[in-house]
Amino acid sequence: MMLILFLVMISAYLLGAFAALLSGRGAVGRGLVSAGAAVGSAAGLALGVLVIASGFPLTFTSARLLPLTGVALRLDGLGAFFLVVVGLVGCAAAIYAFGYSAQYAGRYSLRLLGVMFNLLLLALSLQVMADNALTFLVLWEAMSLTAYWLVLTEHDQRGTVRAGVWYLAMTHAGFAALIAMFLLLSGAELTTSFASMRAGAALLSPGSRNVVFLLALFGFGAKSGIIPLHVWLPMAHPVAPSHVSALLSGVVIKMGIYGLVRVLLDLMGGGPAWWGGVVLGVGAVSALLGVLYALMEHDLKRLLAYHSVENIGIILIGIGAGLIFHSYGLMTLAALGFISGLYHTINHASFKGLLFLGAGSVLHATGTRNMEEMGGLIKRMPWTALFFLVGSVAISALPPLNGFVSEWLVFQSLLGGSNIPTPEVAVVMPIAVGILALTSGLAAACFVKAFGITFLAIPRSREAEHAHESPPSMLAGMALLAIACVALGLAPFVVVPALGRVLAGLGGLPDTHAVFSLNLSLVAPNNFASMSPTLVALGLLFLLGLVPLVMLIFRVNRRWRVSDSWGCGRAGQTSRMEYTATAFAEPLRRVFAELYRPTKELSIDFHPDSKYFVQSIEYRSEITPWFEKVLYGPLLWFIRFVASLVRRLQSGSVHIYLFYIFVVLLILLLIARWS
Amino acid sequence: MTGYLLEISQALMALALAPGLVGFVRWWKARLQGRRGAPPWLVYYDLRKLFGKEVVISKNASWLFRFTPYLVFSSTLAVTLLVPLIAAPLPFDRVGDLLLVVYLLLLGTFFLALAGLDPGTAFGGMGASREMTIAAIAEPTIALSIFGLAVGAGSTNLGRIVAQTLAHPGAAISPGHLLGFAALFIVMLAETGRLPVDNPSTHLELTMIHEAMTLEYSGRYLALIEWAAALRLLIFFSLLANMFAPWGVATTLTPVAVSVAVIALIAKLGALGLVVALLETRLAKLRLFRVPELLAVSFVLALLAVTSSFLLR
Amino acid sequence: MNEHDAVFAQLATLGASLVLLFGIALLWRRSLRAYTKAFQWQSLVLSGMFVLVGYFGHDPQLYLMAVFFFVLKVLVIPWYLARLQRQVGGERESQPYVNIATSLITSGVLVLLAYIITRPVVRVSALPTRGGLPLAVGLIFVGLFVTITRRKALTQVVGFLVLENGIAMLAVLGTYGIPLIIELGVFLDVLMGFLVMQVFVYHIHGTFESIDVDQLDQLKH
Amino acid sequence: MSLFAKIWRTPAVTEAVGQDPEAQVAVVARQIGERARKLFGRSLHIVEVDAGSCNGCELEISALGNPYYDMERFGLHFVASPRHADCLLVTGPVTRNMAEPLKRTYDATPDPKIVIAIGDCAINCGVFKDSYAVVGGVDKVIPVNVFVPGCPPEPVDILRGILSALDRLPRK
Repeated sequence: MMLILFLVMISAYLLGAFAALLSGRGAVGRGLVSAGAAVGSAAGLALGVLVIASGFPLTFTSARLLPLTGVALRLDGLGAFFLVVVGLVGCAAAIYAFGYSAQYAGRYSLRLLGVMFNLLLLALSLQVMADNALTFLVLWEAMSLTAYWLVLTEHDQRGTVRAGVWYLAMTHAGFAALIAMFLLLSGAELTTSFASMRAGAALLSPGSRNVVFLLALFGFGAKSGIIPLHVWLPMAHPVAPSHVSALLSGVVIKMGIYGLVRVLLDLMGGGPAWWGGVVLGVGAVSALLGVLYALMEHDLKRLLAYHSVENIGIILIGIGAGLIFHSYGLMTLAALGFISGLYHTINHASFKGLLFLGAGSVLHATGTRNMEEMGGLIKRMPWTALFFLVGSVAISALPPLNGFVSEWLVFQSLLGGSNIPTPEVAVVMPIAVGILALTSGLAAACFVKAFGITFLAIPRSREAEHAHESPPSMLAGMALLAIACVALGLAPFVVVPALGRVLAGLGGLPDTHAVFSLNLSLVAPNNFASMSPTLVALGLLFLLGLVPLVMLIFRVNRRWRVSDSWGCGRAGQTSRMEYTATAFAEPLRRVFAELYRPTKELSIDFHPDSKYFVQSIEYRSEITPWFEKVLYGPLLWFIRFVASLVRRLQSGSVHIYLFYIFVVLLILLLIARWS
Repeated sequence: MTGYLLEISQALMALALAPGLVGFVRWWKARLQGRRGAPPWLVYYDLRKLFGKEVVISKNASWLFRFTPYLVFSSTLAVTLLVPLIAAPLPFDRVGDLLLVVYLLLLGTFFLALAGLDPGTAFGGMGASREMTIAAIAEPTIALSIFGLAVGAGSTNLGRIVAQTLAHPGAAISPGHLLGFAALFIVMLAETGRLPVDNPSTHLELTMIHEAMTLEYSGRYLALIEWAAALRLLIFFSLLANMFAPWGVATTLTPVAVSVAVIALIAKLGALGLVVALLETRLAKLRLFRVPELLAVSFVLALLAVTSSFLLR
Repeated sequence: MNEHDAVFAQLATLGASLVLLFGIALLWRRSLRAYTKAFQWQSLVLSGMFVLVGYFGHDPQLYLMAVFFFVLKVLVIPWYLARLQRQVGGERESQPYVNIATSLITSGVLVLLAYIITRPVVRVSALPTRGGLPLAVGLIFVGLFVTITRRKALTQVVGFLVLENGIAMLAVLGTYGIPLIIELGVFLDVLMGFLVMQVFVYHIHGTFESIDVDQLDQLKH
Repeated sequence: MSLFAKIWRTPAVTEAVGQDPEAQVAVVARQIGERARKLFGRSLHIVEVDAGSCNGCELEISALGNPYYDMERFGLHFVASPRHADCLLVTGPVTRNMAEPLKRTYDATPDPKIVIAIGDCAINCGVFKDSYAVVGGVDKVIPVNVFVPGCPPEPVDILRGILSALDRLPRK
């Protein structure tokens, strides 16, 4: 059964890619591409669920497909969980793509888009199964490159190429770190299979274990966009086609999380407490700064991209807490930490995928990503608005949807910090609690802005006024993820034990799938707390029905009348009187001015005859992107400097190049002789 | 069974008491200003009148605007089912903990802020923006206070916290406890829109925070929102009272214990109401951009509360 | 630990927290008057702490210390400060180097650091008052922080005084008061230091018509 | 602290209802209390519209809220938005610029509602009569329930006006 699903998955993706090659254009072509991706993802989803449910891993090896070590695939619980994530978002994105990519016909290469989309999904699906270092790295590169081509789809738009270059540079810097990491892990015998690494990692010296940790954090962190390695993310994700953005933000960056958990917990079997501390710290900083920068963003898709940084941060807070507990041998709490991180991973995949698809629909309808030109879309695109609202509530961690459940778990794992014997370490936890709470509050503020400015009130531009609802396929894609958001929120008592089973055995974690849940509700370890989103949702629904009923019984006045908005009696309301996104975020910009360091520029043109009459006022205010300035400025300068030195080696003469090769060969042979 | 009955009657009692509490604070303020003031029960008349009036809706507003009052009211009412007002532990204690309470209230705020943006007026947007700013900045303090309470009690479930403090009365005067109380008190002022953060009796739109979002509401919708706001005040008061000074809360469901609990609750609400009225007489409203500083004070208090209960074990 | 010590420990920690709170309250306020007021209250609570430790630690000398302390820090110095203020005018600490919210959070972190730094001492100490030690160290940090980040000469003086209060609290909680004669010497030192600073404030004010110490860099030219 | 000491020393200065039967305020006030209860459940929320007045009437209206008159004790309360209001207090001659806002305010107020025109100007434009800048009395623009004459009317008169408006309102 599993093998069939596995083969269906692979062949569907390949067929989809093949169909795209043959006929990219036309409804049939698009249909085949989407169908391939959708069937493949659905098969992947089913396969993942099956593996988690049965607990039996799926293995597949072929020595011939890849030189040196051969391809080794093994789908265990952890991989299966990530396969579910891939399948969920991939399926929704594929369905959505059918409608969405229609607009590309004739403008951009649908052929390339279709091929790369299917290949990316294939690479992602296989990535989580890789069972030796070489397979892992090859798939990692395949994933990075296909994603790069997808980012470049709208290559003639401003910023796309630049974003692509940034993405490629960062992801390869990370890739280099990963190669070094695997080299270290493989030890003297250069074994590459994960099983032998698992055995060998314990024998490594603490120093090289620490180096492995730092390399893993850098390599996987660059992929998931942790701060300060995040700069490429808000550039690359928004410029890609929206269904691809959903995939990039929802799934691709999660591969970094997968890698971290796989390497740190599974292969290395945990580490000293400071590893966890560093991961937690990086997570906390990413979460807070991510949401703070998102607040200042008025490009809907860039806003969502910054929220990806934030949510990766939240995931890392959970995982960092798990690592800390793990180092103290508090295994149940450690499991709770990892569970909260992984739960947030799938939650973020579903709601961020949903939000990016929603943003895509808005972009599709209005042709702009600038929130200041939107407004009033809730009347023109009711379904999109509803789905986007679901996503907004979920990402703001409001009950009873899924975001709340996983944040609750993260909170609970941090609260478990009181069990840590050394208070110097434990004191990290309350600070993380504070930061996490601030993050979730700010996220709520940000999504009031995102939803309120985009969908509510009066349209701010002609485009928004003439917006139209998206075609059914796009709505179906969003609906799928919206249902996932609700379901994941209402059924934590299914998900959490499943995650407990997924994690069981990794790095010595016990099987905790019985610990955390009690019929319909969630329980933190040691019976620390319990909560039931299911009952809360039922209660809310019940009250929502009861209140109007009671009002009916008591014969409340039910008359209503539509009138102008009350604006102190002024004559007409235009969209220019509305609050803008900038205005909405202004109080927070002032509060956090020390961080944003906003620049202000005010120029007033006076009437030539009298300076009492103003002809025009221009006000410009920007926040200083000091990561780019302080961190990457010097780095870029250094790279340019080195590059200019290297350029001297280039002469254009074939003889010289052959000479270089000869010298290098000689040196290598000499080194090999004495080592 | 009695537990569930008690649960429902507790929610009904909260519903019944909440407008009176608001009226009570107003009455005290009037007295302190040398006025006779409206009787505390005027708020009930207000609500009844509002339920009898027609609703005028902005032509720009969407279904969200009409859905929000019900959601705000329901989510707040749901919280009253979770908070131990008169007895602990309640049968619903396992359904939700303190974190859920906080986030349910945030859910109401979230939708109210959206509804403020919906009619497209500048004031509504302003109110939404300010409310969300303050709500966001108040979150860390709340979370840290919860952390302090939870570490002390070994649980974030409200019933357990109450039971723990009842069992160890000495803990109630520990610095951690008192600092946590002070921190949560400041946050309570911010979250329920009292002075010095927001002036509940202002008529000037530019100084409004909470009310600016509800300027467009009328009739029964307004009644629901005002009632929910009153409930919110009652919830925060009783959280403060019962988390930090839980004496009087019934631990057994005998009629005597329950009636003592009701009386104790009313007394505590009255005392806190008086304190708030005194504060509102004494304090001027802070400039909006000094509010974060006030909340930073509360954050530091909460941080000290946690560290002192955490590092001095 | 017996009942007696338990009450003592609870009260000592409570008192120390209050003293620290007044130190932190300083950071929130802007007007010089509020600074003086907060310092006065802090000193009042601190002299109460002297009495408390004297009573529970059975050291009658500390009562005397409390009286000295009260006279000097609750009556004399605040009165002097108030006079100074009248003379130099009611300037406000409107633009400290670090803004108020950040100062507050920094002070919270400083206290946290104090907890971590004093942890080894607290762990081995058997004193009932050990709970207050980190708070005293924290208060010293906060005092220093005030001195570093505030612009006005007068607020810096208050910062210095707060720092001195922190040292006094550390002494009384850590050792139940050092010998009387040393303590008196310290008091005298503080008074001298204060008077010297006062002279400085006069001069700064006389020279620049302001007590903003930012202006001091003009002396270079 | 000194503030509270002062508060403690000062008794409530509001004229008590019933203590001094001659006091007009008290009589009117009690009647308002009764009528308002019938119609609006004893709470009457007022929004004030200045349609172009000289602010004389505003002074008298704001006197209603001071500790002496303390209209809040009868359930009369000023609100910020006409959406919350039951009653419009309109002052001044309606200027051309304010005619439209006044209409909008009336429209924005949910039913049942009453309109009270305060002051001579609101009745027939007073000294501004026949000015090019005014449209006319308030009833030229929106239906008025009660006029309160006076330039400006005393607070008690205004209270009485509110009372008779409550009287005249058609029953539902």
